[in-house]
Amino acid sequence: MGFERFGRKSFTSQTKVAAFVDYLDKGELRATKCNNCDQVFFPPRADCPNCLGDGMEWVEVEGTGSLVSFTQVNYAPAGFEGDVPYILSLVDFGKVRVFGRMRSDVPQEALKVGMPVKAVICRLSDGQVAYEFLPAR
Amino acid sequence: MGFERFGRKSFTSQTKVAAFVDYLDKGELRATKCNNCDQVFFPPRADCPNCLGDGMEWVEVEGTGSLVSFTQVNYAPAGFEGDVPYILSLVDFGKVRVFGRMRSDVPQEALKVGMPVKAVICRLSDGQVAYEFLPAR
Amino acid sequence: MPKDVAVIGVGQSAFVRGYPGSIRELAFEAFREAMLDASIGVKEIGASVVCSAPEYDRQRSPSGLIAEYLGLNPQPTFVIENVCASSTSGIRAAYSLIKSGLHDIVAVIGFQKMSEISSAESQERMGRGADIMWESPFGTMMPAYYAMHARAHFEKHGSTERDLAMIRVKSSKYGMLNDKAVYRGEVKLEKALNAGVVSSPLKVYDCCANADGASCVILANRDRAVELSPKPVWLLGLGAATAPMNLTGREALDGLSCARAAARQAYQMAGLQPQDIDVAEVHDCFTIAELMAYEDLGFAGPGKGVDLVRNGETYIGGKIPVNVDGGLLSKGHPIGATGGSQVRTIVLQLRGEAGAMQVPGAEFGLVHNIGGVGIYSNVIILGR
Amino acid sequence: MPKDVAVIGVGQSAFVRGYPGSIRELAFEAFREAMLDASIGVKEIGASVVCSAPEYDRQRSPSGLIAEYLGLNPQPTFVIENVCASSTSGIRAAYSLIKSGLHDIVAVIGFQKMSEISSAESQERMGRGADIMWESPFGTMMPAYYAMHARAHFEKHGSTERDLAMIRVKSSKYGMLNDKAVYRGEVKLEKALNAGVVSSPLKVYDCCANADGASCVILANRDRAVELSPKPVWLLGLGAATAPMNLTGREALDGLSCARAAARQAYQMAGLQPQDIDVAEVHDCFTIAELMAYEDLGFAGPGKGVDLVRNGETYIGGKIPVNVDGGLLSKGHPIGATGGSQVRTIVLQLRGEAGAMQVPGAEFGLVHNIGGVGIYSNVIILGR
Ligand SMILES: [Zn+2]
Ligand SMILES: [Zn+2]
Repeated sequence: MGFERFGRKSFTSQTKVAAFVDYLDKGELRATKCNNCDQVFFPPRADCPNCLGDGMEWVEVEGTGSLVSFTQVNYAPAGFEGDVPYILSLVDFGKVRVFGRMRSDVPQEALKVGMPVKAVICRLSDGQVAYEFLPAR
Repeated sequence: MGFERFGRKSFTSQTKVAAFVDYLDKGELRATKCNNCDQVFFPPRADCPNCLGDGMEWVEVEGTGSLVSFTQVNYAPAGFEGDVPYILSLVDFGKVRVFGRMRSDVPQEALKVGMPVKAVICRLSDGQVAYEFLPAR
Repeated sequence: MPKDVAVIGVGQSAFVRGYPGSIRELAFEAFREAMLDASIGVKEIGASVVCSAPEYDRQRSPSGLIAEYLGLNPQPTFVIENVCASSTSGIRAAYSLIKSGLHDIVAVIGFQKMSEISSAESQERMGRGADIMWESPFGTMMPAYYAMHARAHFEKHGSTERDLAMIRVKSSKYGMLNDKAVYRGEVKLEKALNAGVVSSPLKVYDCCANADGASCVILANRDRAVELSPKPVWLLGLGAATAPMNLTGREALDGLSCARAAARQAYQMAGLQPQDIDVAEVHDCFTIAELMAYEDLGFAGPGKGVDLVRNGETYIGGKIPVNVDGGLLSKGHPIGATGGSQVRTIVLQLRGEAGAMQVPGAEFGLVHNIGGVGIYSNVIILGR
Repeated sequence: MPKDVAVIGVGQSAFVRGYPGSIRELAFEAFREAMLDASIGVKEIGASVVCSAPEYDRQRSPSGLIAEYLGLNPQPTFVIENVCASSTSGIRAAYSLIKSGLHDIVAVIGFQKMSEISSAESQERMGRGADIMWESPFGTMMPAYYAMHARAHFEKHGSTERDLAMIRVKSSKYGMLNDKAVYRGEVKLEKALNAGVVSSPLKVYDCCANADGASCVILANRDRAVELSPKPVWLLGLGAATAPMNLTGREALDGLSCARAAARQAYQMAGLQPQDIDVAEVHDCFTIAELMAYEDLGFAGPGKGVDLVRNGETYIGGKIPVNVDGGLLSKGHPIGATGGSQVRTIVLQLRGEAGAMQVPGAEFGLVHNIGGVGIYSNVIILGR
């Protein structure tokens, strides 16, 4: 339980990495790292496909990433209608790439592929918790 | 459209054989018969798997059938909770077999595999329409 | 006896009432065990087949998700679905992917996680695995269909509720030995006979419980199997058949015609007879299903399945031990994972690794996996 | 060049905005046409494979239902699902069922009926064909994913919205000739460029419309194909690959790695090169998808797909005619039916039966079918 609190609308509540949401509550965006082969995973994983191990630790996704691509969505799927328009983005933080939304006050005109971007934690009005991006200056 | 009116809860509204419901409204239980190879089908079909034709006519399911088997359901799936217990039955009318419910006032103690059974049309409280069985005497 | 494709690795998660993780994590549990069993790396896997019935969880197209989580990109993957027979159909597809020469090694992953929805919801979804136009509007559910088969069998052959209860007593005996089973308790005859009626004449202990779980079976072609596995278990015979989904299309309800047809094919391909089988896993989603399987598979003549029950011939030590891992009734029935779990049990039996559940010296084993109420049937014969 | 398995019959329903019948009746339309094309009876069919993405209609486990309605009991059947690539994965499975010797003739039936749910609902379901834990909670939908690919392609290679619009202009030209297409109207360049933005930079005419439809492809082994068909069309090369479902696992967004891998396999198996292909059907669910396909399939070098667009080389008469039946953009995209419809188009082309859409003298054709946003890819090369 716990994962139902992730994002505008979560589709599942149970995962071994539900602590991800607890870290969001503390203001931290975390990935997991395999104790055995040191690979860092985002989205976080409970299991390592390289060594088949399940020894993982939580590591922070820090610093500034590079905007890989983005799009402004003008029509939303069921359950997200109240949010349009919103900007979906993929950001490369070096060890990991992270998928998410741009903060709602960032206009798409301010965005450019390759620009520096950082992730911040956000709390939605209904108690849901997520992360979002904004240009880093 | 129209097929959403069949049974306690229909799961689809569109079929080429939606006239089945119109016949129920008129008090008739109908099957289809292939114009080309004369086979009678229940459930009614729009297409014949024998000759690949789509020339079908509506024919009435008449007379008395034989009770093939039955069961009294004590726990219902979502959407049918208000109906329990109810008795599901398969009845053999010779040319066709028909699946449905026994009328709710028939106790299962009154039933016996092989007994004669007839089909009658019934209108449910919410305007849905169906057929049901009862022992023929 | 064809020895073209073999099982080189098997794995299974514990079957549990409510798995506390996601479907990808659940699938990984079975995959890890199978990979360690096969002692190969993910790069050796040429393709994966993911088997699951939809709408019990919210993920659509789970093969992409599962392949990613298991590290199986860029290899191809797809979902195969035959409701409760999904993972043996996956094994049939994997067999042909290998035999055709497209791939050398294929992993078949079955999973189901049903515990994030209510029981009435899962019954509704199961009901929509029947004919949604002509059956579901009456409020159908799986126990009802099998109950109608039970009544037909009782009437025609003189079988009784007590015979069915005896089947459950056997399952529970072996479920108590299986530490991956969801139901580890004993079921005594009186307890089974006095339980509440779910759908007459089937009572609570005649029905398997929903479970969450995953299974994984890794198949290889002859050369790779011989190279990689100290104890390859060969797919000697495969049979598959169907019957009309709607009950109105069935000739009779005292057996499953699709199971008889699939068995015939599998025996013929393997060059074996029912009496050659040393141990069998049959699809006992309900006790009546096991009874019909005895007859459909030729372990007993038509209507004579009760003799096996009454004489205890399907226990270890009997003529034909059946479901000595607890079966679906006690081990549990996570829809998409079930067939793979049945195959795993037989593989362990034929390798002599079944522990307390071992049938001594088992050489040939059979899996009987049914989808829906006799809609789909797969019969697979395995041998050392 | 392997000539082991051939297409002996093809069929397709009209692709329409709202089919007024049930899924079984829809599937029958394609099946009837394919059976008449193949001139065989249902008893000749050894097995069927049913391809559809779930949750767009309420029927679960549609293979049982469809097999019953088509008269394909007691033969085995199962569902294969790879979202938009379902029916080419079905063809891959059918190929191996035949090549392995399990069956002589297999029918692959693809269908989708999406019109009983709203567009927002269908977008939600499509969104759940991505990673439901880590992507769907942000409100993802198919146009958004492809839009991100478009922007990446624009940035890296200098392609433009105008290039994409020109692809749609071509689709509409051929859609107008195809009486089974859902969109029969013309789309002029200005109209496409001035249309509303769905997900930037993709606009309305960059997106295919949902459609209801069905397709059927009947495959046979060499002996039966030669015996039954005056013009068998052979499956010469098959390639299949995947990429991680979650975008975070992709190296780059200006192309689809799974398509490149699948194409490599298919060319190698067929012993052919991109320049040997006379006509292609590519998965243009969005205009950008067609542009990327030119490059992923080797019809143009990396980033050079725009040259084909700007020089009109993908029209009939050009270097490599692509989607000259209107493609997904104009013909329509009923998810599970799409791959089978693409194969049908190529089969008609190679038989010289494509009418006004005929590419003169076409000898080798290629089908490129993508599931999800570059999750699954099948590439199939066919020849006379
Ligand atoms: Zn590791
Ligand atoms: Zn006819």
